[in-house]
Amino acid sequence: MAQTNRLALGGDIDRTKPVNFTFNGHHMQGYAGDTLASALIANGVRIVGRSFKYHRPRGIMAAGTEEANALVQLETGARTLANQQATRVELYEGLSATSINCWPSPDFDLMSINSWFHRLMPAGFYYKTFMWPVSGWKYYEHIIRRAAGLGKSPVEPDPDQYDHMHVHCDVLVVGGGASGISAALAAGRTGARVILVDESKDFGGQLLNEQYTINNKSASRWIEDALAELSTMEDVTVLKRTTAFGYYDHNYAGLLETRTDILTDGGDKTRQRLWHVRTKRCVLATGALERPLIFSDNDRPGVMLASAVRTYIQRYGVKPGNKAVIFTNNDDAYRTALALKEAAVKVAAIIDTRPVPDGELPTQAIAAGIEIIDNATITGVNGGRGVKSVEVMSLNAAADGVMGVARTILCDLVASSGGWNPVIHLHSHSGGKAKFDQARGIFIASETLQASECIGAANGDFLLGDCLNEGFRAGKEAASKAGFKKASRRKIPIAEHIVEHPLRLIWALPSTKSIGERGKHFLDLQHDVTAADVQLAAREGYASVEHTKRYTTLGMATDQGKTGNIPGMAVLAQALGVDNPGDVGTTTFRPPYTPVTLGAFAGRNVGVLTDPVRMTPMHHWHELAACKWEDVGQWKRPWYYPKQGESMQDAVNRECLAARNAVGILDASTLGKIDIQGPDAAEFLNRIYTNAWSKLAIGKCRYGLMLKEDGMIFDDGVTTRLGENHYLMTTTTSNAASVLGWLEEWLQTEWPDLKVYCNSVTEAWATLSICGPNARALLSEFTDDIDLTPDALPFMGMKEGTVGGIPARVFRISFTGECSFEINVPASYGLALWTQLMVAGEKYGITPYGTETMHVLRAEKGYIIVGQETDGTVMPQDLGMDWILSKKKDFIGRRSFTRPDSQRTERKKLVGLLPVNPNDILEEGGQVVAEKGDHRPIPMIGHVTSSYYSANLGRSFALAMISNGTERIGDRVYVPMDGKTITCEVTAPIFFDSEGTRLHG
Amino acid sequence: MKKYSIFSLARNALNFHQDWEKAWRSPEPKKNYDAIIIGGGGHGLATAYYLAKEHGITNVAVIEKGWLGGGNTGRNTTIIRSNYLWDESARMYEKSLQLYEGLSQDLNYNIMLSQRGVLNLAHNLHDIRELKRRVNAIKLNGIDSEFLTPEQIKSIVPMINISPAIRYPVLGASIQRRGGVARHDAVAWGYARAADARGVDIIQQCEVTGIIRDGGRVTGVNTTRGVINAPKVAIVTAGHSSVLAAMADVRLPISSFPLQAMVTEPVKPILNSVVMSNAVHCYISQSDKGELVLGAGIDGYNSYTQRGSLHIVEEQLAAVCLLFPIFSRLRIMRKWGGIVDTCPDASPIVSKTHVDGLYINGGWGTGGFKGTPASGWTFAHTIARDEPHALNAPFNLDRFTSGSLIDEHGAAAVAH
Amino acid sequence: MVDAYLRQSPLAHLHLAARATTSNALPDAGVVLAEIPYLSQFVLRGNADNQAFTAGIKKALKLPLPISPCTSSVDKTGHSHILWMGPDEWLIVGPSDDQAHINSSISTAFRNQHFSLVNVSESRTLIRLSGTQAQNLLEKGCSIDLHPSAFSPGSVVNTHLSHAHITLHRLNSIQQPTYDLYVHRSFAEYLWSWLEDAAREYGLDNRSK
Amino acid sequence: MLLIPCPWCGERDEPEFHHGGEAHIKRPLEPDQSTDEEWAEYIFMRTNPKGVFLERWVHQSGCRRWFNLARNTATNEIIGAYKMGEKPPISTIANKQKTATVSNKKPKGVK
Ligand SMILES: Cc1cc2nc3c(=O)[nH]c(=O)nc-3n(C[C@H](O)[C@H](O)[C@H](O)COP(=O)(O)OP(=O)(O)OC[C@H]3O[C@@H](n4cnc5c(N)ncnc54)[C@H](O)[C@@H]3O)c2cc1C
Ligand SMILES: NC(=O)c1ccc[n+]([C@@H]2O[C@H](COP(=O)([O-])OP(=O)(O)OC[C@H]3O[C@@H](n4cnc5c(N)ncnc54)[C@H](O)[C@@H]3O)[C@@H](O)[C@H]2O)c1
Ligand SMILES: Cc1cc2nc3c(=O)[nH]c(=O)nc-3n(C[C@H](O)[C@H](O)[C@H](O)COP(=O)(O)O)c2cc1C
Ligand SMILES: [Zn+2]
Repeated sequence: MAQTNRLALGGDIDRTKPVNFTFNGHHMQGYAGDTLASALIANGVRIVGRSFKYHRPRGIMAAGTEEANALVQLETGARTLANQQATRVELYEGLSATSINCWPSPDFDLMSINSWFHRLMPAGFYYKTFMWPVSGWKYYEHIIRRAAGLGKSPVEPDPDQYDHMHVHCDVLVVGGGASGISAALAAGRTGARVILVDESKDFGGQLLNEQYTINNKSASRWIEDALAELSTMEDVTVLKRTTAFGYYDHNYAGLLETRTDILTDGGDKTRQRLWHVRTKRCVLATGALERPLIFSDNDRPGVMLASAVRTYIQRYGVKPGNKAVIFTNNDDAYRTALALKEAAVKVAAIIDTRPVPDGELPTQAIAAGIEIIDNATITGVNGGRGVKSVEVMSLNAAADGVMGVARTILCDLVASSGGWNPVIHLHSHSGGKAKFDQARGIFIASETLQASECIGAANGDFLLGDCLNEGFRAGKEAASKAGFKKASRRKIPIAEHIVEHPLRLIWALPSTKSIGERGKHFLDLQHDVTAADVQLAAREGYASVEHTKRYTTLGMATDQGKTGNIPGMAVLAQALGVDNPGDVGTTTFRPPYTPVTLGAFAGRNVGVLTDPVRMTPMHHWHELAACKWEDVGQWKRPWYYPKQGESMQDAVNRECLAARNAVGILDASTLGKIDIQGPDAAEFLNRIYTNAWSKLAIGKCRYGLMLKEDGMIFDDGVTTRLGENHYLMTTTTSNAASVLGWLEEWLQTEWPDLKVYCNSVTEAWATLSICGPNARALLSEFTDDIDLTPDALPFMGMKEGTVGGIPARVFRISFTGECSFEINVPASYGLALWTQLMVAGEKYGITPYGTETMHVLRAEKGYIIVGQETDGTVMPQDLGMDWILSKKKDFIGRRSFTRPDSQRTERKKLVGLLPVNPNDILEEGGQVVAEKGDHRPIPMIGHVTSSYYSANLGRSFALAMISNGTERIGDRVYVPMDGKTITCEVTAPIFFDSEGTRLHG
Repeated sequence: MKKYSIFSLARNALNFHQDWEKAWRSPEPKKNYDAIIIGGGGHGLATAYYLAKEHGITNVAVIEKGWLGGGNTGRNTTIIRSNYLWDESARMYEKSLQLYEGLSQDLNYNIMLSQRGVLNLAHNLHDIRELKRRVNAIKLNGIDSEFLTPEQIKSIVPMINISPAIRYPVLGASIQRRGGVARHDAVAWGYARAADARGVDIIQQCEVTGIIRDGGRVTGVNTTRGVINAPKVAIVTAGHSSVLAAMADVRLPISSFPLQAMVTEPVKPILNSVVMSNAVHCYISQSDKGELVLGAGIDGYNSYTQRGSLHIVEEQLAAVCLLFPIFSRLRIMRKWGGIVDTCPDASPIVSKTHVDGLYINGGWGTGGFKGTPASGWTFAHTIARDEPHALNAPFNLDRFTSGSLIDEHGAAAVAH
Repeated sequence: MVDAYLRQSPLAHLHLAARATTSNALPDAGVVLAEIPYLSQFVLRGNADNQAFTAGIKKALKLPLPISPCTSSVDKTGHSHILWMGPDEWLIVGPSDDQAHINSSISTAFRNQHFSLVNVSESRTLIRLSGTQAQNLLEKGCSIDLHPSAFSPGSVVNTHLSHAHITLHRLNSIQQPTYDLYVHRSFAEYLWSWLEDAAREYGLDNRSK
Repeated sequence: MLLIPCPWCGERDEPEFHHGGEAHIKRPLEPDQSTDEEWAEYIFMRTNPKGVFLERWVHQSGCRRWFNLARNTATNEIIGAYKMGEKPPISTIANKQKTATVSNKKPKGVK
């Protein structure tokens, strides 16, 4: 296809660089500098896609972010992108785009049958039907869902990379039009740190679409010079293709920078970068978006925004039609008529809703020989697949109806303008308010919660001179408030002004019949929301603007109502008989300003970098040993070490037996370790732990339980007294950080008088725990300065010395019930010592074991695991641990023991369970019932907290929390599991070496 | 109330839909009511509806400071399920689910309940143990619940990444097949319309500024539209529970936090169930319109701003990208925040207070949308009879004094 | 029995030295990274308002205790630092063979003073970062204002770099900014991978010490 | 993301901090002597105001210090930070409270 609609001259495109692309499989050509939209227009494409609900043919209506219609699916495969606005896709070689939401093609779409039933489908129709039969909705929904959505999601993982950046500045300027550039210049000249961003690939905003002069040079020269000056300023950052998508509390902004186009394999370049900007001041120079007029069948391909038509001509050198009608309520659209004329496109007429358009621009239009039809409106647009003609009639006196005879004007383009809406989105994101300015017919920013200001067109100041002035003032002021007061002697640039006359506000233009009866007055083009829908919502009582929005889905599409919202609210106001649309208000503007990929939000935190893997010093040894890992918080801990051909149970059995019959070795480095020092350390421990600490001897260890104030168990661990005022506390792996936080909180906020310092030493030490009958023999090969005999180093004792020549602390503490030694060495020696122990231990049958075996062994002894036996609802008494509760002192949580619920006799208690069939293994998390029965619901008396097969016992066993459990010892209880119910006997929660002889051995 | 049906639609189409009656009236507040419900969210409206329907108390005003349904009801991710751990919770939420199952017909308003199944993923051994505990408890309580292997998960959610090599692999999941989603606005609107039809006055744009007491008894409320009297006043203001309770010197164990949610651009159906994960925090479903509805984690500080922090959203979307790397190129179209009122035990309060005639319903936190029908149903009972129903008796305010908390943290972390 | 050469820094198994020599030399690499393991590190806690304490430390270490938040002091050799970690907390850093000296000189400096000194030499390793793009690289994961006017030489903060907690110290180098990143050893490999990944667009030169 | 002024380190981004709930809640000196109600008040009951809130934060990833903050929960505006044991900046709060949109006023309706 040739570029039939390409103008011979003009535009910022490079005619020497043709770019090939395909649209719906058709090969086409555009030029470097085109957007997909301008290239489609150049190629004479009118129908780009179909609308959401009625599947009406839709063309291109805008030239920028406000485009609601022209959405395409870009590319296929892993890099495909859904719902891309053709107006924002920069053309690149090989681009391939397809229409969405239509089948088989946008020109002939089977679902357009929907528009036949449109009368049955007013706003909210689905709330009123599909209710019978009761089970029917399932099927209706199935069908409705098939129609859902616009484009298609990729189905392959995203091959691209995304990036984050965190920066700080004094002045952030959003928007690089006349206002923003001026503000950045003024702020930059003070030496302040400035960031200037614009979403487009070119700076200049509206200036790019007009032919203004500034300081007697062309606007484009002025922009060039300004950017050149900015680039010389060391602390100024200028980012193009960068959208400020959100503005948050405390002057925090999110920017999305697009860095590679879709086809390039970014290589080392990330596709998009999300900038986090903390600024001292923010200047919002985000411009204004033109709003369409709302008239009958204003969705036909060929109905466009007047400014967009101008943009296509000036910036891209394409003509969106051959014969145009301008439809306006203001002067600005006359510029489009003049531009069309200059580009040798016929202008059939300018239809102006105002009675006497006599400003300078209308005068110019008349001079150019263009017919102006005043006090008139379009009552209908003919041409289902594209504008063929319009019907024009005069407005009656009240402007709520038409009069006279209709005149048909042949045309293929309608350029409509209903005025301009300041872009106050960012201002609103961060809690700023908006107020309606009746005179200008716009919402503008009022109070802000941030150090920010809207300027230029974003503040409703549409004259270029004002924008420049305001930009300079605001830039300077912002810098000054941020502490940069250096004055610049440079003058504010001067631009010529055309004074424009006020617009005439008629929100929904009347037609020959009432709205809704003939034609459709579209407000939200993407969601097919019409003025009739809004009126219906008002009629039915969905009268709050927020109700109307949700009932009709006005403004809820990907464009978020950039063109439709304000007219929609005004139509609602009218329907409610409210004069001032400000009284109806706007719906809430929310981030993002334009859609942002999930990938950009996630940034680099994907794949292997999703979250840190914390590694112990021996991590890579375990990995070589092909262990299976267990995730515990961010740590990886060896779960078990299967040998070739071993099942998990085989491996665990082998490990369990070795630990009890030979020697087992466990990497316990992940346990939290806190160094506690100070004259009040013992008193501090007395308050934190439930038991007493004052009398613990130096070199001795003691087990402690920590509660929260509600009396529930929070953490446990062994604390050792290292010196007079010096303790080493250990915590569970997952609670290491929270326990340190807990200690600091009490010390700093409640007991600042206590002289205690706490420091984490978790990472300073590698902890190797060896246990079993051969443990002592093995260890004694490694030390000659620590007497390992039971008398010298008894259970719950600690000695410092060397192990394998490394300075070490050896603790006689045991979580397995075996005689065990916990060896702490400086972390960087952990791997060396581990390796040596493995070599020397071979003759003793040394076996590395993981967390699973550790859990089995401790459960055989009835030792609890915080977070497994406990769940935040368990008190020490529930575990039969009354012995650890000091009666002589207060401690955190103690008071809660006397609350009525703590005193309940039927509280759950820790017990053992032995399945009657020793080969039945209960499910952890299994629920316990007192009687067998198939009825549901059935009362539950507790649950299984831990359950294993024990190779040492030769049978299965479990721990459980059971209501009144201690009283039930000897009883039978039942655990219903999938398929069968397992009968168990309740026992005491200890299954192995209940005298503790091995422990002390 | 004129009945909605396909026939009424057809009839009205003939007349260009000019003749639909208002879904609810907008009456001027009367001087006196038998009961005042403060808060026109789903819970408040449901309370009013059941007061009228179940207890014949129709001289009721629902007073809403903004637009009805505009609080958390209008901004939640609409997940409905009843698979709660403790008996008390399971009973309450199951009652709710059962009411939901007949709600479209009961209200004659299609709330689009879509029982597409809710999955809770397990990413570590601890998760598995906790999920199994829950699945077992729920089943024995007579509620549907199953445990799924990764392969079974994949067959239901084909787009999920179950590779064991990812940072937090999917090791299993629980599923409640009767769980799902519903149109949140329709729930509020349906209750409003049905309550209004039974005579309840729904008064919007009217803020309660004080609770009037005489001795230890409530007598009415001050509002921005004057004093309104009633011997019974019920607070159902979710995020604002503490603010309202303070007006009657009632202290609550509640803190209000921002909770955010967001939607992507609409795409053709690609996700047919609701997927939730606590360990890598995210929850996700696809609406009937095609957008993915995603919920973030709670912000860690008290706030009434209905805005949350960006980094919370980033963490949550990184989690989505971990589980669904194919969604990375989809775009977030809108994100917003609500104000959730959280209790220390992650369970709600549906209770009398120490002030006679004053009732409180709140603390539903991040998970009260699913509770809406049962909350209203039991609360109406409590207000009408001045004593709780067996279902909500455990959810009293006194439990914080007695210690009989219903701690849903242990198993659920965040309960949506 | 266990040889000192078996000592392993947390990044040792990445064989950075070997990688540095095999990777084609990057003359224009924007980022230079190196691990500097085994430094002597002590956490010192004490009362900054107590003259005897601050003076005692100064005497013991021949280095003033930095009292202003987020500052550090450095000795003449440039190898020993005291980093401010909090109003009553400092990190003393010295060459690897300095452990015994630091420990004994402080422990004997005071009698009857409430303070604590904890040897954490093994807790963290040090990654040194320099190069023209060093600041940009950090900004990809760190929300501290690193502009020279806000983060001058000698500044030190505890903060996050992506998901890792780090102590970030800008050295007193006159040329290009050089940053020391102290990271807990269990996070070291993650942090290194993150830095490598984030540095891709700038070109990375990893020098082993 | 809030920008929180640590009394020592200056302004830092919120993720470096951890919120510690309402400030100035005193633990009963003699827990044994407190009633169940008093104990519940101490552990669970919170003011949760809409308006100026005195709250605790800890600069978890920074200097590890706890401190207090006066912040308006209706706007997130930060009024000031003060150290543990110090008095809230009453006068600044009073000034700001006038401008604060809403706060938990003492109920007017009590007869
Ligand atoms: C982002 C997000 C996601 C969620 N996701 C889920 C989910 O997936 N599943 C689920 O079950 N739950 C979810 N929830 C929780 C759920 O939304 C709430 O628990 C539930 O909607 C609460 O309903 P409500 O009627 O009690 O409160 P609301 O709907 O908040 O209603 C309270 C009403 O009280 C009004 N009010 C307040 N103060 C006054 C006053 N002074 N005078 C008059 N009126 C007043 C408010 O304006 C408001 O309309 C989510 C919440 C959020 C924020
Ligand atoms: N005569 C009229 O009726 C009329 C109406 C509107 C505008 N104008 C003209 O428009 C110009 C106004 O200048 P201005 O600078 O205030 O506005 P502008 O529209 O020229 O520039 C605003 C710029 O901000 C960008 N932008 C908007 N939101 C953004 C975001 N979130 N992130 C990044 N970039 C964003 C836009 O892409 C645009 O480039 C003047 O030339 C004026 O004459 C005239
Ligand atoms: C389940 C659900 C789905 C939503 N879908 C959309 C949507 O498709 N488009 C949209 O713009 N907003 C959608 N929203 C968000 C609303 O526009 C709005 O942001 C939310 O109700 C909060 O209100 P507020 O932003 O006005 O404060 C949805 C909200 C919910 C709860
Ligand atoms: Zn700090």
